[in-house]
Order: sequence, then C-alpha cells, then structure tokens
Amino acid sequence: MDFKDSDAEATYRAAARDWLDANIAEHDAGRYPDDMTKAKAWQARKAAGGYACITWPQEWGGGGGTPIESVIFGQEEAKHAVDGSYFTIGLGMCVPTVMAYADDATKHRFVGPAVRGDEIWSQLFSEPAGGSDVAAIRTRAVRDGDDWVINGQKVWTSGAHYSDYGIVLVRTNPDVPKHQGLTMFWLDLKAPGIEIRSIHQMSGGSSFNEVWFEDVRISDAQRLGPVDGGWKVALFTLMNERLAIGTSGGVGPEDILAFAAQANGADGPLLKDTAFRQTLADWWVQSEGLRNTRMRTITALSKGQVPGPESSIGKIVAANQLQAIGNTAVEAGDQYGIISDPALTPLKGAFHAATMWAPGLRIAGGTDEILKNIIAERVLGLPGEIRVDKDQAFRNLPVGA
Amino acid sequence: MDFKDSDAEATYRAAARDWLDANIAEHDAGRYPDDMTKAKAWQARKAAGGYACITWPQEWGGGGGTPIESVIFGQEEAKHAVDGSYFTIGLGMCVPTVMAYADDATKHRFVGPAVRGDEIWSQLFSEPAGGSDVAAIRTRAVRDGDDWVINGQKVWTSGAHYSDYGIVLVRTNPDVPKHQGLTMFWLDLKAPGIEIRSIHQMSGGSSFNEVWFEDVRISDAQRLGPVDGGWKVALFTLMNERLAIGTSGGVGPEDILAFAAQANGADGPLLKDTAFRQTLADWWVQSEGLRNTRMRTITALSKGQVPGPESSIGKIVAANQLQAIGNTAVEAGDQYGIISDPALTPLKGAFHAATMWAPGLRIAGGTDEILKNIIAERVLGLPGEIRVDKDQAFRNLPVGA
Amino acid sequence: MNFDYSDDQKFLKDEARKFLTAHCGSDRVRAVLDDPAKAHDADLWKAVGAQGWLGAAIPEEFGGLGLGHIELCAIAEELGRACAPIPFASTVYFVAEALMLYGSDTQKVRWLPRIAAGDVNGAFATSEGAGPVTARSIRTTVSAGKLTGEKIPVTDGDVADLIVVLARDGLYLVEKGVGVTAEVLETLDPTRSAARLTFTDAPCEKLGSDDGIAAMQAVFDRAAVLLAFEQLGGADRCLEMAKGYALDRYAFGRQIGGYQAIKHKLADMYVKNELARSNAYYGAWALNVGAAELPLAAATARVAASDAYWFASKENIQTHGGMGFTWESDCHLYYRRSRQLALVAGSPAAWRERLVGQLEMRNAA
Amino acid sequence: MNFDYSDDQKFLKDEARKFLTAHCGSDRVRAVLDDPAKAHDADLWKAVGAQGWLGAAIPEEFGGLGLGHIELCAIAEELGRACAPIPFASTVYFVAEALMLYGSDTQKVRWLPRIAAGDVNGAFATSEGAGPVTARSIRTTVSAGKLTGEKIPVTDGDVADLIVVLARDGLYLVEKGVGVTAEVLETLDPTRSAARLTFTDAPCEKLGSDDGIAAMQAVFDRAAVLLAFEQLGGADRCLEMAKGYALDRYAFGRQIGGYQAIKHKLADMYVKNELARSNAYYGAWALNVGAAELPLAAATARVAASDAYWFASKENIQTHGGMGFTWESDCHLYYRRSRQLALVAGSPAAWRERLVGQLEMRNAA
Repeated sequence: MDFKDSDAEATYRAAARDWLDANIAEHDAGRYPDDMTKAKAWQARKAAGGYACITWPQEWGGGGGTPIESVIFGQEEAKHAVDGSYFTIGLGMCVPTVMAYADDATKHRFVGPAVRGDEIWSQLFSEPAGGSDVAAIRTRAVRDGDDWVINGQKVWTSGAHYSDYGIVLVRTNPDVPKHQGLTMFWLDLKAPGIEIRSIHQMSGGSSFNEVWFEDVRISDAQRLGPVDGGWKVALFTLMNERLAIGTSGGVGPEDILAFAAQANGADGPLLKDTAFRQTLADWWVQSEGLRNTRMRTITALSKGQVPGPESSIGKIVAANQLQAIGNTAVEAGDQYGIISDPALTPLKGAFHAATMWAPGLRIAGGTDEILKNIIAERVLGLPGEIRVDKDQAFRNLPVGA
Repeated sequence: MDFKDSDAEATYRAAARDWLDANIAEHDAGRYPDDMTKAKAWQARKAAGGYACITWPQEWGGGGGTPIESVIFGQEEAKHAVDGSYFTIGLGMCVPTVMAYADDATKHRFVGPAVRGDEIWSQLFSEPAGGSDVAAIRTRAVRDGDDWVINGQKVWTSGAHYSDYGIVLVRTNPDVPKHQGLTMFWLDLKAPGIEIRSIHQMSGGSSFNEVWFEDVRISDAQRLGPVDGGWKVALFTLMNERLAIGTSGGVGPEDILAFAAQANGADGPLLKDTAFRQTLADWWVQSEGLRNTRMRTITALSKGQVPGPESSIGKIVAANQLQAIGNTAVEAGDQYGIISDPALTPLKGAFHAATMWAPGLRIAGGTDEILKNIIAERVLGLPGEIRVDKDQAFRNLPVGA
Repeated sequence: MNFDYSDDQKFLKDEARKFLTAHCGSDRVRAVLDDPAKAHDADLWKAVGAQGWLGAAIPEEFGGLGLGHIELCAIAEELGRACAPIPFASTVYFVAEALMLYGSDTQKVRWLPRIAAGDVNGAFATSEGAGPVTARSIRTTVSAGKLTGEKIPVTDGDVADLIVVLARDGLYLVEKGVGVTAEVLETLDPTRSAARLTFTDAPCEKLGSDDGIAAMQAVFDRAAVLLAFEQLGGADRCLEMAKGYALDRYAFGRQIGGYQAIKHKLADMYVKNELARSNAYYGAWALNVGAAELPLAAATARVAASDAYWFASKENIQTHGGMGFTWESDCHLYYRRSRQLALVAGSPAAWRERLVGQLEMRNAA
Repeated sequence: MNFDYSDDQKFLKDEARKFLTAHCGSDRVRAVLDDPAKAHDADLWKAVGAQGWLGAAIPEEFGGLGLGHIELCAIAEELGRACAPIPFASTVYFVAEALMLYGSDTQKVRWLPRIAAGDVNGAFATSEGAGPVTARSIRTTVSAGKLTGEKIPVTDGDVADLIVVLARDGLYLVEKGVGVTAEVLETLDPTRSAARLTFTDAPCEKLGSDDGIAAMQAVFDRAAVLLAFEQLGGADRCLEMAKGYALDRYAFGRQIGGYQAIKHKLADMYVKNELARSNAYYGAWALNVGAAELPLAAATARVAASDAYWFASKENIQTHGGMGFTWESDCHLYYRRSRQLALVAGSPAAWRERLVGQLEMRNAA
C-alpha cells in the first residue's frame, strides 16, 4: 500500500501541474460551468495537450495514459475548480458504446469531435414507466425498409437540450420477454420529430429533459449491435454510469466543518458541540472511505481488472451524506435556517441547495434500493428477486395506474 | 384526550393501592422472580382479591373488570417491583385459546387453576426449521384410534421446564399446503415421551427450552379446534403475543439518565455531553411514544375494538432501543466498559446484560423483519410476499442445508 | 383515562378534512408556491376565519368558540395534512396563545376577538439571526415605549397586523405601521411567507413580565404541541402518498409496494408516525389542562413530530423515484413544509436539549 | 500509488489464513470461552510465536523479521477473522510498538528479541476506572524507582510478563513479580483476558518522556491501525457467516437471502466493511511510512472499523434468527469480540472526538 506518487507519477503530476498553470489562465472556461463555449474551448485545449480522455488510445484522440495518470490529472485540475460536466455522459458512457459497437466510419466521424468537445452526447434510456426497471421500455422503433421509425418518450435525459447526438434504447419487439426485444441506435438530436422539453425539478433547476419522438426516421446504419440485442449494449453503457455518479459534487465534511467553526450553537460555536463533532467524524469516515475506495478501484484498473458493481457503494453513501450534511447545516441555523437566499446563507446557499438536490441524487442513476440489490446480488451472490415478468411477452406485463 | 383518572378510575386505583399495601407485605413473592413458590402464592392472593385476570369474567375466576382497570392495577403493582412472568404466556396466550376452543369440561378443569397460579402453561409452536415461518412445522401427530401419537421437536419454548401444561401445534397432514395440515392440542408436559432440555443462550441464561416428543400419546379429546384446522387456532393464540412482548423489561432512558449523571465523560459527567443528550432525547421520545401508544391501545380495547397488528411496533422499537442503550452505557465506560462483573458495573450489570439480551429480544416473538412485514401488509395493506410455497404439498417444499 | 379524540372532536376533525379537501387542494398550495408575490392564499385564509377555527381555543368571552385546545389540535392536524398556505400558526398558535398567556384584560379584549374574527394577522418575532435565540443573542431594546431592533426571520412578518416581539426585557406588542418595515425573504418553503422586520422607534406595549426568554419559551411550548399536530398531519399524508404510489407503480412486473425495501421503508414511516401521534396526544392533554408536564410533553411531541415528518417527507420522495423529484409532484411541498415546521419554533436539536433539561429538572425535584 | 496489498503481502496473508484455519477453528476459541481458568489458548500462542508473526514489524537487529507494518496488518486481519484467543494485540500492537517508539537502545535490546521469540507476554496498562483516560484521571505515581497505583482493566494483565504502565509523569516498564498483583476480571469477551493490576512499590523503569498522555496516545494511534485490521477481519467474517446462513436457510419455501430485508442488510454490512477496509489501508500506509497523517488516519480507520464490526456482528445474529442467539452458534463470539476491540484502546466516541480534533489542528495549520 503506497499512497504517495512513485517517481514516474510525480513526474507526470509535475508536468500536468505546469501544463495547467500555463494553459488554464487563458482557457479558464471550465471555471464557468454555465458557459458552454468556454467549456468546449477548455476541452479542446486539453485534447490538444493529451489531457482529454487520458486513458484512451492516442489514435482516437486520447492521451494514451494510465488510470493513475488520469486520477493525477483530475486531482490537479480540480484545484482549479474547473467543471467538465458537459462531457461526462458523452465521454463516460455514450462514445465508449459507439466505439465498441459502431462501424469504423461512424467511429472515425464521431470519436474525435467528442474528445475535442466539439460535439456533446446524451444518453436516452429512461422512460416514465421505466425508472428502476430500465428495460421496461415502451418507445417503439418500427422497421421501414432501410430505416426505422421511432415513436415514444424518454425522460431524465441529462443535457439533451445542449447535446448534439445521443444513443437511444428502443423496443423493436414487444412480443418477446422484456429484455429480448430492445435495440440500440445512435441519432442526431436535431433530427425532425424530436422535441426536447426541460423537466422542472423540485430543487428548482432543470438539468434533465423529457425527449419526445414523433415519427423520427433514422437509418439502420445507425444501429449499435444486433436487432433485439440492445440490452447487452445498454449494460455495457451503464457499467460506467455509477462510477461516474459516485461523487456527490456537493457540500462535504470539510465544508460543514468550516461552517461550524463560525456558526452559533446554543453555547459557543457549533464546532464545539460534541453532538455535532460525533456526527462530523462519521461523515469524515464515510468521505475518506469513499475516497480511498475509489483509489482501490483505480489500483484494480491499473492492474487490468474491470471495476465491478462494488462501485455502487459510492452513490448510496455520498447521496445520503449530502442530504444529511445539507439538512444539518440548515437546522443549525435554528429559525434562521429556513432562509435560502444565497446572499443571506452560509456558502452562498450551498447547504440549502444540497438539501433540495440530494433527494434527486438518491434516485438518479439507480435508487438506493436498486443499488443495494445490485450489491446483494452481484457482489454477494444472494438470490435475485423473484421475476414474475421473466418469461412473459412485454406487451402482456401488468402496468400501473 | 384525558390522561388523568376519571372519578371511577381514581376510586379503583385507590382501592387497588390499599389492597396492595395490605397484601403485598405478607405475600411478597413476586419480588423474587426466581422463587416460583412465592410467585404462585402471590398469584393466588391476587385471584382471591379479584386482581388476577382482571378483564376476564368472574365466573372464570377473573376480576370482571375493564381494560383500563387492568392497566391501573398493573401500574400500581409495578411500583412494588413484583414479577408475574411465570404466568404471562399461560394466561396471555394459552388459556385464552383453551377457553375459546376446548369443551366445557376441559375449561372447567383448567381455567380456574391457571388463574390462581396453581398450574402454569407453555406454548409449543416454534421449531428448528420453522423460525419466522411459524407454519413450517414438522412435528408429526398421527392418528391411532381415539389417540394421536406425536413425534418431533419444538424449540424456543419459554418456561417449559417449570410448566405443567402446554398447547402444541403439530402437522397432521403433510400432503396438503403448509397451513392446511396443522392441528392444535393441549397436553400434559409431564406425559411420557416428552423430554425438555434447556437452551443455552448467548447471553448466558437459559429461559428457553427444546422440547422433544418421542411417541407421545394423547387423546383426541385434547384437540383444540378441527383436525387440520390448527392454523386458525394458532393465529388466535399469536394475536396476543406481540402485545405482551411489547415492553423490553430491561434498562430504559431513565436508567441511563441516572447512570450518565454520575458517569465520567471526557469533560465532566456524561450527562453534560451534548452528543449523549441528543441521543437520550430520542430514546425518551421513543419510550414515551410506546407508553402512550399502549395507552391508545387500551382505549381501543375499552371501546370494544380488537387491538390489531399495529402493536407490532412496540417490540421493534423497544428491542432496538434496548440494544442501543445497553451498548451506549458499555461504551461510555471506555476501556472499563468491557468489565461485566455485576459487582463492578453500573446498575449491577444491567446495561451489560441488556447488550447481551437485546439481540434475542429482536428475534423472539417475531424478528424485526417479520414485524415490519406485518405492519406493511396488515396495517398498510401492501402486497404480501410472493409465496412460492403457496399451493405445494408441505412434504415437497425445499428446505435448507 | 381516554387516549383518543372524543366523538365530537372526531366529527370536527372530519368536517375540517372535508372543508380542506374542497378548499385547499394541492393546486391552491401550488398557486402560492409558484407566485412570488403571494404571501398566502387570501381566499382560504378568509374562509378558514369564517369557519371559526381561529377562535377554536379562544374563550367565548373573547369572541372565540371556547372549544379548547384539543379541538385546535384536531384542526392543526388537518391543516398540516393539507399543507395549508395560510398564516394560521403565527396568528393562532403564537400570537393568540401569547395573548392568552400574558395579555392584560385590556389587551385580550382588544385583540382576541379580532383574531377570532379573522381581522388580524399575527406574527411572533424572536430570532435576530442564525443560531438559537438566547438572552445573549437579543439586541432589540425598548426605550420610552419605542422598540428598536431587527428580527430575521419572522414568519408571516410581511402580512402581520400585530407582532409579538421579543426584546431584552420581555415581550412586546407592536402594530404594523409606524417604525416597522418588512423585507420579504426567500426560504425553503415559499408556501409560507417570512420577512426581515426592522423596527425603528416603533410604538409598543409590554406583554407580560420582564423575563422575555421565559415568556418566549412558554409560548413555544404551547405552539410546539399545535405544530406537532400539523407535522403529524403532514407526515401521515406523506405515508398515504407513498403507499398510494407504491400500490400504483409497477417495476419488473410487480407493484413496487410488494418489495420489502419499500414495505419496510413504509413500515418505518408508520412506526415513527404512530410514536409521534401518541406523543402529540399526550402533549395535547397537557396543553389543554395546563398540566405541569407541559414543557416536557411539548418537547417530546415536537421532537417526535419533527423526526417523523422529516423521515416521511424525504422517504416519500424516494418511494416516488424520479417522479417524486419533479416540481409537478406534490412530494416536495411536504418536504419543504417539513423544514419550515421543524424550524419555526426552534430546531429539533434545541428541543432535544430542552427535553433533557426538563428531565433533569424533574429528577432533581 | 498502489492501494492494495502487494503480491508478497497477499501470499503472507493467505498463509496466515491457512495456518489459522488449521489451528484456530471456533472450537479453539470456545475452549477458552467455556473455561474460566483459561486466559488464552497457550498452544496457539506458542504456534503463532513459532510462525514469527510476533516479530513481523520488529527490525531484524532486534530479533524480528523486519517485514514492516503492512505485513503485520495482514496478519492482524487474519487474527481478527479467526477471533484468535491470544494476547497478540497486547504484546505486539501495544508493548512492542511502545518499545519501538520510546525504548532506549538498552530497553529495545533487552525486550524486543524476547517478544519476537514469543518468550514475553505484554500488557499496556492505562485505565484506572470508568471513563476516558485523561491527565486528571491518573493517580498512579512513581517515587524513587517504585511504582504505585491500580490499573483496571488491563487486557492480558494476568498473563503479562512485561507491563507498560501509564503513571502521572510518563510511561514505565514494570515486570511481573515483586509489588504486582493481578485479579482476573469478568468481561463481555471471556476469550480475551483482563485483570485488575495493583502495583505497590513495584520496581519500574521509565520509558520515554514525561508526557505520559501524549505517549499513550502515540501508542494508541499505532495500535488503532492494527486493531482496525483485526476488526475488519472480524466484520468480514460476520458478513460471510450471515451470507452463508442466508443462502442455507429457507423460510416460506425460499432462501432467506432472497428477501430484500436480508439482502439490503447484508449490502449495508458490505458497504460499511468496504469503507472500513479502505480507511484501514490508508492507516496502514501512514503507520508504515510514519506519515504525519497518522493520528488522523488512525482515528479514521478505528472509527470506521469499530462501526463496521458492531453493525456486522449484531446484524449477523439477527440474520441467523433464533439460532444466532444460542451459545452453540459462533455469532456471539464475534459480537463479544467486537465489544472488546472497540474499547481496548478507548471508545469509539473518544476516537471520533480525536478525529475532529485532528481535523481542527490540520485546518489551523
């Protein structure tokens, strides 16, 4: 066990640091998460420097580096508070799927622009009736000569409103059991018949979308994997999702520690209250545990092992902790805690935002309950749920009100 | 809502108090929970005074009183720290079943002696392979003329070693689904072929037994309810169990408060530590909540309503709280906390005993998990578990290693 | 002994539910949520006044119905269930209770009938910033009958006609108008309004003794019981919503309410709600008869109810999955309100501390 | 960067598991549990010594294997997994570490080789009664080279040859014999022994500086990491047992491991164990390289491991149902040991406090 850089790693880190210092001032796009133009420029700059998709082969525009190098660059980049969230889903989930399942021409057309940030990708799997049951997809694609015609509705599509392309999972055969009648395609999100509407979240924001398909016509050449073989392709895509979502991206133990040092408790600063201190210690233990668990995963990756479902623990722990930290800071304000105006609240309202956002994080990318099932079944080998839908044709499955 | 005695209730309470003051000194049996002779004498005394089985009709030896009166007497009796646990199962579960299902002669023979404490009853349902699945009973009763011959093994039988009689649930037909082949009998626990062995608990004590049946012959006249109709009888018996087990009988918030007032924390008495105080408040809220919930149940009883499965909440909350309180007091000792010698520990080792006993309380009379299922299904009306054993003959059901 | 509502009280409660079902559907709550200009639902507020609910616990001699506090608890439970967007708590649980506790006959005669009639909105102004309200944290002073200070947040402060203000030397009555300015605040629960009130030589009148903190706490004890019923009503509604959704929603070919993770989550909600209900009942009794146990009973009721509502409102969202996270779902109305109610009379942590303090005093006695 | 055992360390760990599987089945643990006269398993203790494990982290110049602390962590994990009933922790994690930290060359030369050879049992005596050990709570004094005081409890105090004792002005080495009497104590974990040690003018020798509390804490930091691996091993074993039973046991015609309540309980165990493992690894690194982060890393590892083991050991019993509550089941061996390990170097609450104190110091720096 060695938590310090090796010589080679230290060299890589120094180079990355130098490169960031030299480049980030003039390409400070990422510091403004709401400015896509700047974010794209920064992504292009990283690609040119070999720091975009660090572990991908250089022939595809990547850095040809190791997982550890990718972590090192991420650590250094994070010090500059840049934000790469526009590209997370595309480069983390969609483009790898394209690389694995598309023909050479398609790959050559799309991978480079995605790595350089020229084009943004979106993933279209979830549906209103699906949710945790991802395969319960009703969006239909019907064959018409060399084309397919898609009708239906997707939901919880992150960033669809600013994305250029997407991969979409659709039902091509409703007469076989659920998992056996699905097919995956890539498509142009600007295609006729596609309507994108933002979802108003309870937290106030709108980072997700509903996407409606009305007679959207795409070519069979856009198919990824075999007809009715889309579930296997989807599993390939989803494998990377929970790893990406594992961090909460919100307030953490260090934030609430800093807050508590100056917040009024009943009897001095909140940080001197032993009840708060005991809880803070538990949060720290969780956060450090997750950080070191991610490091163990990286180690496994560098040894050529495939990270497994154990990475599901990240989101369960992080999302629940986020909700607890947010609410604890809110309640610490006593009556004042209800005030959410960023100008009047600690950390510009970050704790209040966390309180309102965390319920979504506990659901997005697999609910707490689904993730525990995954751990129980795939890690521990406990029996799967009894599946009443196993051998029935999709169209005969019972549905809710 | 009125949490004070009405005039009639106050009169009853005063009379009960006077009677206790007058009687308990000379019949102080109950103060010695390990002395059965004295416990029986006290029970007889109560029966003579109309204070045994207060809500039962006087013709059966009861007090002919109301549920509220029963509560009032219990409150007053508790001030004298008497212990009636020898009779709880018999009078709470077994004898009511006999009264409901036996013929008149049997009732006249047994009810009076039970009320007076002359005879103690035991309940024999659980089996090694049963556990939470109470109906998975393998103990067989085979018809032989006017008799039945019983073979098999019961487990977790409280007090079988000091009991005179018992009610036993056995399988009379293994070729029908599980719940349909059971029959209930009463029997003499001194009958030939019955062997009682105490179970050594992890907590050190032995309040439970295994009971072995080897060719135990009983008359068909001892049957309670129809042949193969025992499950319904068992449900009648069990209805009262969880209400009885609802209190933990161990240490509570007041005990740990008293302990904390004199225990050393890192910085003064433990009771001044805000972390401890916050937790203590939650325990108090739970305990008071349970106490007042029992009072609501009594109100329902006095209005002629049948207490339902909602009483399951008592044991879930009380058992988990007992474990937490016990362990918190143990851990508060820091290194010293590991010492369990009653002579060297607070409250004569009660917190340590609670730590070792609570795991059993979380299981006895229905595990946390089973009780939550009961609340979800019977109170909230959520769907039952998928029952793979529903329509299969008992003998064909899969069993474990 | 009787640990339940009486039949009359149950009838009143049923009627209140019917009324609120008709007049306070979630569309009405959302109308306040979605319109920053709306402090509350004025029509509902008027209608509630017409029902006589504002004066349920106010004696008949002061223009109330004189029913008693248990009846007011029953109403509170229904208001909480409906997530009613009106200044009921401020006016009735805080200001009317403060007047009944500490008002002179003149003050009672002047204000209580107008409160009972729905002509006066009240607000209870104690906090002056982040953290618990203590003797040290209060900077508001009174000099020559004029009150000066800043209170933030004051629930319903922007729509209050009569404000009970905590100053260094006691509670004071201040009327809207001269020397009082209000700035509306953005909060986690926009269905209830809150403001920063600035008092500059505002004319005022003493209410009760010089020990303002003790008086505030006595009012909080009474409000805590009533708020506990609102919280209980909200928590019950969350459980109902979660249960309804769990029965309607299918995943993997089964109702999600058939999965143990959901079953046990809802059972946990039920357990917390029932403990909260039992503790609230005890608090209602203590409030109604003025029992010496009130401070402990109030703290117990409030801690139980705050815990139950927080759990129910957040796990209700979780049970609903993605749908529960949308603005369109009603789940967040209850999540927001659970925060508002948990903080409006001081935080759960502060009440736990008060609870243990009461236990210590009782044991010392 | 490499966040895992090396291949060599994995090999050592596998070998340790094989050895303990052969020599430390639960029958051996039970033999100590059931016999009040047995302080530990003497045969196992001798065999462990013969394996060289006692000197794994002791430098070769002092008779050890000089492997390093990560290797010792690997052994600790397996000892915890086997619930080994031997005074390994007292001798190796506490006394040998104290000597390596604070011993003079003479003291090291005298004691470390004998410890490595298995010829000396150690004990670390700090507590003098209920509650955390603080500068104020220590009454043990030294005068003219003689130590007087009472220590309770002292883990393995009844079988120790060499005792490191905390007195008011520092740590001292005391040998069994003159002026030392031991009274065996009844504890929650009879598979590990503990005693009350009374020192009456016992000959002693100073170990390190005059700041005894700081020295004790430095030893605790090192022991905490090693104990965390024992706790992790135990917690992992509980999860294995629970999983095994959940797969074997049928209820209502199905394996109980197929019910979500059990599945999610075991998933919760897994999550806690993995967090504990990751934190223990980080602590092992800090211990091994003597990093400045050790106090914080040790506290993090210990809190995580104590929490994980408590949860796993109690929910393992729960998963086993009635069977798990019997003396015959091995479940309670782990439940008991989880209590012993959680308290032997100070309680989880004390470590949480230390953790936050370290965070404050770090932020102040």
